[in-house]
Amino acid sequence: MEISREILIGMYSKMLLLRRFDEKVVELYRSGMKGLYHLTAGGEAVAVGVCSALSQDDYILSTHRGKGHYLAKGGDLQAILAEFMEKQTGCNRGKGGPMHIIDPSVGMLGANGIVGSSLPIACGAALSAKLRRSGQVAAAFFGDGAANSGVWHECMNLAGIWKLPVIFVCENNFYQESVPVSRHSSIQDLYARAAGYNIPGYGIDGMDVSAVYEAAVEAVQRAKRGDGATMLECKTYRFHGHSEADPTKGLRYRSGEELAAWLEKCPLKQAKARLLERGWIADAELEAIDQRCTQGIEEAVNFAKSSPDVPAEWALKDVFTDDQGEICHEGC
Amino acid sequence: MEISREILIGMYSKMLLLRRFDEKVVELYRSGMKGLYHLTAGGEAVAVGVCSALSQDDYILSTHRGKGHYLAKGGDLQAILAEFMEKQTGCNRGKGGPMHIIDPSVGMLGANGIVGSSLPIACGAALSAKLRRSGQVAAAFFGDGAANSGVWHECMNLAGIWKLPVIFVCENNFYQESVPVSRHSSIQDLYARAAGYNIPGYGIDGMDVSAVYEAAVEAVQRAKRGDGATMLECKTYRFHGHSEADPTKGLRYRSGEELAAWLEKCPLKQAKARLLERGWIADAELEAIDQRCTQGIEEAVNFAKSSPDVPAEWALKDVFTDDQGEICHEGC
Amino acid sequence: MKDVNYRTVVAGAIREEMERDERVFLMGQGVQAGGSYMTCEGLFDLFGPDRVRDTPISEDSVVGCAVGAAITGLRPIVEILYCDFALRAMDQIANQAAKYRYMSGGRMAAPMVIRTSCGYGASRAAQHSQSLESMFFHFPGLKIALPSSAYTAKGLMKSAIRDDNPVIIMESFQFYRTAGPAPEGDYTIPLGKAEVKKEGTDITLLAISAMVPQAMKAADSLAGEGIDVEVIDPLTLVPLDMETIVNSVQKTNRLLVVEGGTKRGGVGSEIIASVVEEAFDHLDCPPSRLAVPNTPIPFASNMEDLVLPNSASIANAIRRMLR
Amino acid sequence: MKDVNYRTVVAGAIREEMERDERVFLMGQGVQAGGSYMTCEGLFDLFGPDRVRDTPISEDSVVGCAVGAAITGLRPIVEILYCDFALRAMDQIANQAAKYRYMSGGRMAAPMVIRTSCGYGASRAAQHSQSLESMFFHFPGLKIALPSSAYTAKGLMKSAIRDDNPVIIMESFQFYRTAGPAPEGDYTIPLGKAEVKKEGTDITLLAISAMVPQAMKAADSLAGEGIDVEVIDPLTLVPLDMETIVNSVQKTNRLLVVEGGTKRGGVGSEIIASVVEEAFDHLDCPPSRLAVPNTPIPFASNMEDLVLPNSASIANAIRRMLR
Ligand SMILES: Cc1ncc(C[n+]2csc(CCOP(=O)(O)OP(=O)(O)O)c2C)c(N)n1
Ligand SMILES: Cc1ncc(C[n+]2csc(CCOP(=O)(O)OP(=O)(O)O)c2C)c(N)n1
Ligand SMILES: [Mg+2]
Ligand SMILES: [Mg+2]
Repeated sequence: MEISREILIGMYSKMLLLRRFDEKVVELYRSGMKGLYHLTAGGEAVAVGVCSALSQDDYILSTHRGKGHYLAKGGDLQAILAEFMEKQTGCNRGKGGPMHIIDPSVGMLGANGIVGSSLPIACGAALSAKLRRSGQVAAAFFGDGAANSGVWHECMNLAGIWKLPVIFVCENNFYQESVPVSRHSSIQDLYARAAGYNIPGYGIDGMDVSAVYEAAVEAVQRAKRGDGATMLECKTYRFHGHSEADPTKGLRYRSGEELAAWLEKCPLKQAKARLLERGWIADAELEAIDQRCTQGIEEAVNFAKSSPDVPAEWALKDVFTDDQGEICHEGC
Repeated sequence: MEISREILIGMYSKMLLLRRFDEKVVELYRSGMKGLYHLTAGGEAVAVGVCSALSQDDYILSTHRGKGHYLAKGGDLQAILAEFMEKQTGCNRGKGGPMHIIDPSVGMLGANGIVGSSLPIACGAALSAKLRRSGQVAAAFFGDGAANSGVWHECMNLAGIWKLPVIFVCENNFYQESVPVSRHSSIQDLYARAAGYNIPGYGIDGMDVSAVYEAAVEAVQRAKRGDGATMLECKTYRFHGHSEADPTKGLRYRSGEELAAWLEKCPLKQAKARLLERGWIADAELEAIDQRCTQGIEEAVNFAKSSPDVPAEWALKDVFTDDQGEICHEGC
Repeated sequence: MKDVNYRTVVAGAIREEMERDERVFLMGQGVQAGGSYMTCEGLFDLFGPDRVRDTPISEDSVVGCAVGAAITGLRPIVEILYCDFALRAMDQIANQAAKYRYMSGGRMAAPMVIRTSCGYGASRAAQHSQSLESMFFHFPGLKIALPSSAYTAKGLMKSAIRDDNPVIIMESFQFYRTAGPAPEGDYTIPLGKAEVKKEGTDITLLAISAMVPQAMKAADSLAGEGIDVEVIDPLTLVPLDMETIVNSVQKTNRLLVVEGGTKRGGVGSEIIASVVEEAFDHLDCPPSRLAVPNTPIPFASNMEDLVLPNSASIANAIRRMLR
Repeated sequence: MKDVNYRTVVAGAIREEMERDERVFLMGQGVQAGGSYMTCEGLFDLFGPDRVRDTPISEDSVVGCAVGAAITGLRPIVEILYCDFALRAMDQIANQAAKYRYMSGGRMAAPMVIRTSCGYGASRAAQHSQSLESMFFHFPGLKIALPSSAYTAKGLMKSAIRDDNPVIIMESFQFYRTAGPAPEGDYTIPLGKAEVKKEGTDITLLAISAMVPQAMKAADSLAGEGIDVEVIDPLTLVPLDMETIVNSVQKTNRLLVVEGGTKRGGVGSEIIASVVEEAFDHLDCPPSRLAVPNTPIPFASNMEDLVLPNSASIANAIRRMLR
């Protein structure tokens, strides 16, 4: 598959947006924004490569590290920043926060604070699409750590028996918090396990957005053809600490050389180099993209800051649908 | 490996004991014995083949279908029947019953009413043996149904990383209650999944006690050498219904022809034929073995019947060790 | 109205709802063959493998599948045979299903039903005899119904399936052998309305699930002694019909709660703590609980009988309270 | 005695027990690097990978491994960072660990410790802020300790490790930033003995875990108004020191229980139901609970503050009760 200039520029722009967003979150967090923030940097190619292969009404299910997935899926900068800042205009009215971004309007069915727990929900969304014959696909992101939780196995098996239109996207960034994959996993190439479920599994260079995109397009086609699930294991790396609570970038348990080597493989760097190499983009345009990202984020920050705080009493609503009125199925 | 006459006769005798025990349980159950009974018949070769490769101080962990495993491991006929009959002399003082046989004196660390839940306990016992450098091995029996529960995956992975001296013995009898393996499992040869954990996996004819024994001996050696776990998938069949609550032998959801074909492969029949074919045994000796089994069971029934009922007030003891006195680690 | 078997009623209620609403579907172990307790008999033949789905032993993920299907527009029913097995699914039940609406700030809902049991008295021992309604009701966002008759089994099932929230229906398997009147055709019983099974003036006896018939028996026998018991079946624990309970206590001035689960942290503790908050001055004696005395359920039937309340121990407790 | 950081004390207590008894070992996610909250710092360097074991995200099976190791003679400690994650391990905790001794008829025991948190107030939202002590204590066979100071963290940890039963230790992560006196060397605090944190005559205020400092603050401010509060920290919920609680209520004639978990089915319901059974006639007003009002924990801090009790809401509740 040849990736077009338009698509590659689009993906580069999205990745840059994710990177600039991370930077803004660090800044806001350092100046007092509440919550636990697990950032994307290093993993942009996986988020953007997969989501670029999906349509707006396809579903994604995400993890604690879900901000990038949301934005890659077309998420609303204002809504997410307002959520972080505890505003009425937040996508989840201040009830969700950074680990629970949910926005059905772009098919983002949920980040999740419990590692692996979005996998069954993705299977259920895929089952629902199948039963409704809607042609939708569900992509489930999960980490190398999640791959060793029981639900992963159950979900692979369910997807295998039921031929669910689901894509299992493993972001193998080699660490489960401080625990290296060599210590938490009995094999290192996790995609090899897919065969045990009659599901095609692929190992992908997760720092190369084109490679991820190509694999995802194929997986989406397989799902839409009715041929069921695919597992993509994308080898990647996180450039930050596990969360922003660790400002050492994880150097307590991993080496500076290792980090430096991976920084070399930065997915943005690679995509930019490819664009330049092919003569698909000029410096000025690169600059313009960056400005658009920065400006969009700046505007969203301003929007969020000027939004009214979520009223404390809202805490008592939304336990049941009856507390609030009608059930809502946006984006289904 | 050539299996000696002595071993084969021993295994045949054990299998016959299990079969006769089943028959007695049916009889007692029909005449009012309480509890839910999942019988062994059809699966004798797996229980006996594996346990014959273990020493007395090795561990087994078992399932709801655990009576045969217990007896194959050298369990006490009197203690188990007294347990079923709610007697003081029962191996678990009437508190456990048929789904919870526990007898550390022969390394039987527990049947389990929750499918798959004995697998982690087996891993823990194996870890304990490893840390204590005791040289013990733990064998964990589980069904095809259990293989699709999350704990199975977690345990395979733990055993793989930690190189635990554990043997995963899958009794694939093709049904999870009424659900055929084709409907609950995305692949049919479950042992193929073992590769995903760096664990050797083998498909075994579970109706052939010699084949099971040979595979188990090799697995025990691997474990004792420090080379970790093995998965043995033994294809077998249950001749009864899922439990004695189903007197139709499962014919509600499986065909009489299928059952008949498997009855032909009866592990006792096969072992007996082999013994006769090799001239290792005469009819009189076969008769004597059967008599010994029947007589042992009869004596145990009498023992149980004449034992005093468990006192109702014992229900209030044994919640904590403090309720009863000292902690006990028989057989460790 | 002729009596119908409880399990036939359950299957019938599911069938009618599946006919009414094509978004409704069923998942569970062995449901295609009619279910281990035959509470799904005939459904597979009518609706086929898409809407009547056998599952592996993957409780956590199957509940999670229901969450995913529910938030995208379907109305799944999941059967978990014994509530003991639901301990395998607590993450999806309590961290996901219960919290989805809240965490999304009201943007999503998870209209789904988990059918499970609460049961004992069948010599099934510690891992097949728990009554975990008080564990479930501790998690905000779950509705909990415990139908105690064929009639309520149908009406509550229909309400649960039509509810926009996750509802756990707990059926005591002791009821599966019983029968009772249950009208043909459509009717619902609202979630949140208790049933006064018998009016009385001397004491309020609140009974949960399989304890309802035991309570009625106790009330009957006490009537012979001139003790007039009011028996209430709350039917749902979330929402809980505190109004009916408090009104009753204000009339009788006494309260006994009887349940088949563990005493510590049981339903009784919650109801008593709520009643003392709302009707303390009406109480003539300490409100009391009858429940399993903080032991697991043993196998032997005499031991099981000892730890579980029954009509005799209920009657005794009431006699003591009225002394 | 100089103040020691709470987390240092935890690590120190585990270290001393591991030195004392070679059967003790530790499993958990990230414990080799010292643990996410650095409560295991230094242990890996001292004891190596056999006895300080990093685990995958496999809570259910790791707890099960602990059960297996415990029943075969070792004394495992498992760390589950947030109790919310323990919902993944409920089968092994509640169906296995809790019931092993009972189901075996006293032939086995599972001496193991599960260290987990109960915490809130850190903007972690619905899945990282639960306080599930009342879920755990519903299952007979588990002991539950909630140390609320450096001193008790050490003493209770040692008792838990030496206990022959499964013990769940819940540490509120709010304490990790605090320090307090904790003597060097060996001491234990018995499981089942409450601590009267402050004597008083007007009302008994029973506070759980992170609510203890809030309760003390409330008592302080009420003292200025002439209200003399008796503050009790039960320290362990199983066994529960009912004697101390009932004695206190008999003296003060009033009871307020404050906790950081959900109100419905919380610790407060149980304690109130027990106290009314034992000391009904001593109560001058309805015993009351302060807890999270049956919502999940929201993210935004003003909402979180609203649903969680604090010294101000405690003081207000007490003023109302004494009016
Ligand atoms: C069930 C569960 N266990 C533990 C945690 C704590 N935790 C949060 S993120 C994380 C590491 C996850 O690793 P991985 O899946 O590889 O994702 P990554 O953070 O590397 O993106 C852990 C252990 C949790 N949230 N849920
Ligand atoms: C977690 C759990 N889910 C469901 C059950 C109910 N159940 C008991 S045995 C059984 C079938 C188990 O099948 P398999 O593992 O193949 O063992 P088999 O009975 O065939 O020996 C089921 C579903 C259970 N005991 N535990
Ligand atoms: Mg990772
Ligand atoms: Mg089977």
